Amino acid sequence: MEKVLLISPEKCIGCGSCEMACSIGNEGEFRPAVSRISVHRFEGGQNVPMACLQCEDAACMAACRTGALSRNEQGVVVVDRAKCIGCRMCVMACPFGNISYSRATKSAFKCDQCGGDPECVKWCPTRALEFLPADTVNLQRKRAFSATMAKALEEVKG
Amino acid sequence: MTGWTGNVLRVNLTDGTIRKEPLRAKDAEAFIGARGLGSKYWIDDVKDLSVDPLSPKNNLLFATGPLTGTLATSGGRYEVVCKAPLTGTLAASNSGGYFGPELKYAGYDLIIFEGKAPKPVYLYVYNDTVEIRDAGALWGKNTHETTDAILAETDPDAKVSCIGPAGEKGVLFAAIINDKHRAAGRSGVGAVMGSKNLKAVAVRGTRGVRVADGTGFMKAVASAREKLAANPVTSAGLPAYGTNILVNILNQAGGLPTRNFQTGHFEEADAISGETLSSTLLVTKKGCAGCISACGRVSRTTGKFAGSGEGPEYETAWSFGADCGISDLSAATKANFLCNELGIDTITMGSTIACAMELFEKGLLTEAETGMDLSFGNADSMVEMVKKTALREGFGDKLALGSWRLASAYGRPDLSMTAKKQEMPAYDPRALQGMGLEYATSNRGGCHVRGYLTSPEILGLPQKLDPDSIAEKPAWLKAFQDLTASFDSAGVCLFTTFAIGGDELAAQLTAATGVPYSADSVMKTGDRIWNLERLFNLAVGFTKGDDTIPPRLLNEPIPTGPAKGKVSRLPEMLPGYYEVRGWDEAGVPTDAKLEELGLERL
Amino acid sequence: MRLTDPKALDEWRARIEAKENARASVPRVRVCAGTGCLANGSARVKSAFEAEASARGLAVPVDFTAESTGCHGFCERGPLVVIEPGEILYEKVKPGDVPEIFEKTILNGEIVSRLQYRDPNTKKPARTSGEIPFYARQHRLVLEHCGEVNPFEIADAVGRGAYRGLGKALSLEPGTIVSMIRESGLRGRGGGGFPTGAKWESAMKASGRHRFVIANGDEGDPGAFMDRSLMEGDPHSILEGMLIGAYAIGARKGFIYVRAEYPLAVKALQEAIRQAKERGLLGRNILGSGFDFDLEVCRGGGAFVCGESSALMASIEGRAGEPRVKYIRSTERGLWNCPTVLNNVETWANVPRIVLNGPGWFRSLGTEKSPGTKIFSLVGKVKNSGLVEIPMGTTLRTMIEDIGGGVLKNRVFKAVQTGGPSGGCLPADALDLPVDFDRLTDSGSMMGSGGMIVMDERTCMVDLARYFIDFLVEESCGKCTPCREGLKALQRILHDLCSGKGRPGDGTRLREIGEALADTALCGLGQTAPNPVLSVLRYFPEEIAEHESEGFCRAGACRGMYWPEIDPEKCVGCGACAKACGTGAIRGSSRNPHVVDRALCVTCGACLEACPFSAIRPVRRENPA
Amino acid sequence: MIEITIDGQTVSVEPGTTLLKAARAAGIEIPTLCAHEGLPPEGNCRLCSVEVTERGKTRLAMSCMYPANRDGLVVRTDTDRVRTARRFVLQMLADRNPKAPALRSLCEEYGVTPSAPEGVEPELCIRCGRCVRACETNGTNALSFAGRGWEREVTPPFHEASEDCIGCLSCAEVCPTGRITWEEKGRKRSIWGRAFDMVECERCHDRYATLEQLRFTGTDPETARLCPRCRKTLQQGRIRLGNREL
Repeated sequence: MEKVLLISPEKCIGCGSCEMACSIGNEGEFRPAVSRISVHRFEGGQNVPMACLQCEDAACMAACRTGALSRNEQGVVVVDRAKCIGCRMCVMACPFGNISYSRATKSAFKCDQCGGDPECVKWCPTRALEFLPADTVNLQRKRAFSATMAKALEEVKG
Repeated sequence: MTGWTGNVLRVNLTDGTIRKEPLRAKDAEAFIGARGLGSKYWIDDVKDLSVDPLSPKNNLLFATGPLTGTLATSGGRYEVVCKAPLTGTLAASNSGGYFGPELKYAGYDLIIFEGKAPKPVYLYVYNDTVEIRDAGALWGKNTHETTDAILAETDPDAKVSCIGPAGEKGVLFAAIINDKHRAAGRSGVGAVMGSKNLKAVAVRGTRGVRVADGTGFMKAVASAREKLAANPVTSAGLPAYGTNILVNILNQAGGLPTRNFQTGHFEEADAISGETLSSTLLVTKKGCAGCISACGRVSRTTGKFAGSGEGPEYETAWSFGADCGISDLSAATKANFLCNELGIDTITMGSTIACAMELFEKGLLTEAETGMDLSFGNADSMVEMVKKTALREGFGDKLALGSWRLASAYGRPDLSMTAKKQEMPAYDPRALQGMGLEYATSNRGGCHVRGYLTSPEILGLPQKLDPDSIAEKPAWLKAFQDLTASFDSAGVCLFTTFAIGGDELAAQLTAATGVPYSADSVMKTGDRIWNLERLFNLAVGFTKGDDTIPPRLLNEPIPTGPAKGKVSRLPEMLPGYYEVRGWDEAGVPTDAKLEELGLERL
Repeated sequence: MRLTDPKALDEWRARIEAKENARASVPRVRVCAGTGCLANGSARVKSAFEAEASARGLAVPVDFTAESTGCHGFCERGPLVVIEPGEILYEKVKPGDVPEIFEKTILNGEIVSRLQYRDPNTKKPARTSGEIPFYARQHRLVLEHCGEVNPFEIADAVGRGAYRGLGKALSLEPGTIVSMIRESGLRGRGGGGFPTGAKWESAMKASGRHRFVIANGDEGDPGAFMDRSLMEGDPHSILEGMLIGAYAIGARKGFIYVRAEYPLAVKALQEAIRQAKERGLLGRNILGSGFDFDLEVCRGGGAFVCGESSALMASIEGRAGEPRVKYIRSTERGLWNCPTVLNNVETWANVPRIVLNGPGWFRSLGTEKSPGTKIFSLVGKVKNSGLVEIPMGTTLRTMIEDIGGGVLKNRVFKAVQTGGPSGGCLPADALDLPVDFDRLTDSGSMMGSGGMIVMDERTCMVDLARYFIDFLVEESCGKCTPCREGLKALQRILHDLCSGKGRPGDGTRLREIGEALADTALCGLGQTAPNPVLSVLRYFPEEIAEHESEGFCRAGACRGMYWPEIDPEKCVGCGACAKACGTGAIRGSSRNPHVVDRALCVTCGACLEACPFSAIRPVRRENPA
Repeated sequence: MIEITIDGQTVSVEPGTTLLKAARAAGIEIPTLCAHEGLPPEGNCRLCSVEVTERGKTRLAMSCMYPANRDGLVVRTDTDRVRTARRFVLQMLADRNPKAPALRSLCEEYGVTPSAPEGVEPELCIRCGRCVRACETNGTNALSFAGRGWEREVTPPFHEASEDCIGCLSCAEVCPTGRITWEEKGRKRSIWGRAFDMVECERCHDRYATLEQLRFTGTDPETARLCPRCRKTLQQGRIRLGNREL
């Protein structure tokens, strides 16, 4: 069964283990700046981890003209580095800032759920990040999370 | 280099020059980083150890360890190193949050500040871009305002370490506050920063920290994390109640110093306990970088002490609570918030107020002098006094020099609960014999994080020791002191030692740096760091006579509570301690010891 | 009047023929208006005829059709004028000759003998073109009507049989037509020699929403004008061929891609298309058959490379006229990725004749593997130059010596360059080579589009290779590395060789670069571009060697690489050389052998060119420049 | 799927797969310069040649474009002919671009030494056209080749600052030799002779894109106020609010 990455901000303690695990897994060094997931620590102790939502109507994918972005069998939007030409249109397009570009590797990069075994989830000490089967309950949770965000975005745009 | 970034940033504030230099690899291996390596650099750079701490000649180092910024167990720490104005010892004040890792991500192990800026400045580091910027408009602002202003001026994702008004005004126990709520608190490092006209250091780093053996490192971390997750303190106690879980525990042991150490039992202890905090003021818990325990407390107070921020830790709840005879947790928490905002050390602050209160109650101080009623238990005065001290207003100006100087001024230095002029924290040496030895021998004076024997004496970790026994304490203390020195120097949190030891640290260090560390070499490295600090103290004139604690603790038995009737038996333990340390009877390291550690006398 | 069925076409043709027959005895003047003749002043000649007629107020029905009639092909001798009846041919006609021609030939049927062509060897005059060896040894099949038919008048063409092939084709199954072409053995006249039938078959079978036919008229070889003559002289034969091809493969749209420098061809084709549409020979439901076909003329991109098929298609598509790598044939994915048949205009012009006369008839001409005829443009150091159409298999010797009348000034034949700038040079040994696709390719040259340049001993083969490489460097589109950089590398070496800066190993380097270039270049242009160099290396290695290590040019063409030496035995002291010399380096008294003063000689070669007795020859210098 | 043979190894591929892809999938490295997986192949550098035997005929083909579409195709990537061809191509490119880093290691591998022909100015452009194709692929079409043959060069139309350029830097990113340079100074980004105003993030003041880039991508003005990093932070802030309601 497909799995979904679920984020529960209320459980997050802001330790950034996810960022470090992600960056060493993907880039071979501890480097939150290129982590595909990032935690923002708000005043008042609220911490929010965020990674790509794998949007159904992915703006990044729509913006890509070289086929460097595609959706894999798990429904995850993945980057084919060799196909990226550095136009950064995907980066401009994502309303959530969830895809970035690296000048060093000359490629866009984003969360690909580590090919089905996300490092961030493995190292999260509080289960603020979970990777669970896409059953009804979990899909609902995932949708609720995405809907919260989409709603917030719409409200701002008015 | 891996683990280490291999770069040192040297900033001369006097002439504004900024140099990037390679890290001395040999010293890094021998002293690891942060506290150890920072001290080594300070000594080698400054040379004249007798330097006035508040003079431009005192260097100020922001030092990370090789594990800082990695996924290593609670690897979010850094250390501020300088000569301490409060004690005259070397200060190495440890802090968590996210500043230390950010410094590593910017590509530096150490920032060394030399000299004094002609006018207020702050340093902005963005990877290779390093700028000394004007801080004229920031001078006088508290740490929160300063942080916000700098983030607006630089990068919203930068991390800021700064001083508040206390540091600017030379409060001898001014702290350096990073991430608004995390303090390199003790020994007055903030005053040194202020003396340099250095308001803040803001860092944004987008680089990475590499490790020598990624797979091995992750394995080492995983196995250490398993131990942390299995340990009741690190996996349950600290997350649930923070360090303040200790209030009731110490109180039950009769070791909760109350009303300036007049007794070891506080009747209203539960009111200021972690349990109470959790059920009342606590908003949420928070972890520093790489931490799984999240002992950080985010709290909110209401009413006349309304405020929000982080804390209080156990020591803070104690210093503003039991030690001042105050049972109002909101007041203690508010005092904590103020300390963070104004940039002062909560332990020394609370303890100095407690000292003043005793002087007041003993009639040595009058209300005319203090401007307020300083009786034990007066929460309003206590909170007010925090503000006045930080701003050096009125009587606060006298408190700003710490309790030893205050009490001495009134002819009663014995009422200052300090060791080497630094206030001892929340563990009564009469109830915890090991802690007494620890305070007396701590290289930076009264301190609980230089070998935390509370762990075996009270928590039974790694094994239960009788707090009242003395025989095994010197050896235990040496081991704890050495281990702590290595943990501090590696850039990981001391609290992880509740669950892990030299093996786990060595495994993480080895995989990170590629330098083969073992449990033994980690302990030996700690020993080396400890002796280096000791050599400094001896060189600047500290003697055996300074390895002591206030006479009250040696002579006055605890009048009430579970530890009633006990005194500290420090004199009985000290010779044994010198012996296990490999020091002579005067507390001076022997030649053989120095040779073993590869150290030279200073 | 729209022709609604093949029968109507036949009836129309019958009416035209009847009319033509009726006035067969009426005097008529045809003035050649091919580019060569126009350049020689044929327009003024035409005007002179018109003026003369009007001055004479000829009420006698003298039907002037001195309108443009396309090229006769014998351009060397223009302006050419043919007087009917009798097909009397006059050459080099000037406006001043017109009154005399009127007086004698048109009104009295007499011959103006001074305007007649005379065989340069026998001095025998020729009355009609058929009597001129230049024409006699030719077999004019495709050029049949060029110079006879008025390209701007469809009726003229129909009267001479145009669209008869189409009429027949429309009665056949498309597959039958493809089979006929395949059986005929027709091969691509553009130079590739690819079997046309196979191409058609492939396109017919390929799947695609649309199919296209294209005529390549982007003739770019310097000195070549076969395609132009055809387009200008008999456009309907091309239209008809394309119509048949389109019907056979199922195309409804075709393009004729014409070189930008051929405005007259464009005009002729556009007019032909307009008239054909008017008559229902193009457009919807052609001759009532239900077959729709439209044609469009595209003007070329102005680059040599646009003649390359993929570049040509790119150009039609509106993109830069650069070749594309094609590992899938354009018959499957060509223009806009649709199945496309692209043939040279000459190939298309063969089609109606094959359909009409059958493949067997076509096979009776030419050789087994290369049936039919081929048009060449014979130029260079040859007495008769011009367009030549011969059956495949005719030897080079026949072409050069019989049709061409031999080498100018009776000098020694040295080489013939075939196939355009990227063709190859063949030496005297190869003169008996029967000209067909495969034999030329085997010998290191190629058919190309039919250029043929004759060279004598005064031609330096290294310099010649340099000349062609210079041209190709200019014309390379630069898209692929080998052609862009490799040609330049060849050019550098050749320039050095021709200026006395040759170094040992240059020949080897030329070969290595040339071979690698041929193997790696992207398009046909690049792949064949080293041919001039490689064929010189193959047939004239000694000239390369002399340039490379002796600094000697035996042809006396490369400056500073020889001394002109006057053979006292041969020198008659005529002074022609001294007269030609611009620096006064040749001295000598009348009727005595002259000598060259080397201190003054700049080796311009003028003396070598000027000596009528071949008494001056280039000799080695001790210290080459 | 069809089966072809590459260097003796049987490889199973989708029909139409280029030989380059098929070889790479089989772990056989073929050097390329103009090929970029995100761009349509053009086969113009001619470096990736291989020997292909099909229906008994062997020829040199560019692996970046040659489709494997017939069972039994035999491909050899390391024959003398192939190496000669690659050496030739490298020699030609290196003679003109002796300092191009992308060529240096290849030249070493193939034993090619730039011969520095007289009168040839060292350059950094190998005319691979990646930049032009990138610009075309983006739909900006601000770059093209001008000039023929040896004179061929990459330039905006008429050698003037192009109105169509959006300053996205794709051309520079795909350039294998570092020929295409650009700079950012203050509020301006300059490339190909055109200076662009940078849009500044309202939150962090990072100059993260050109106005033209945002316009071209049709980025919502509300979204464009913030750089991607700050967009994320803002979004995280919104979740935080949403979370409180939960």
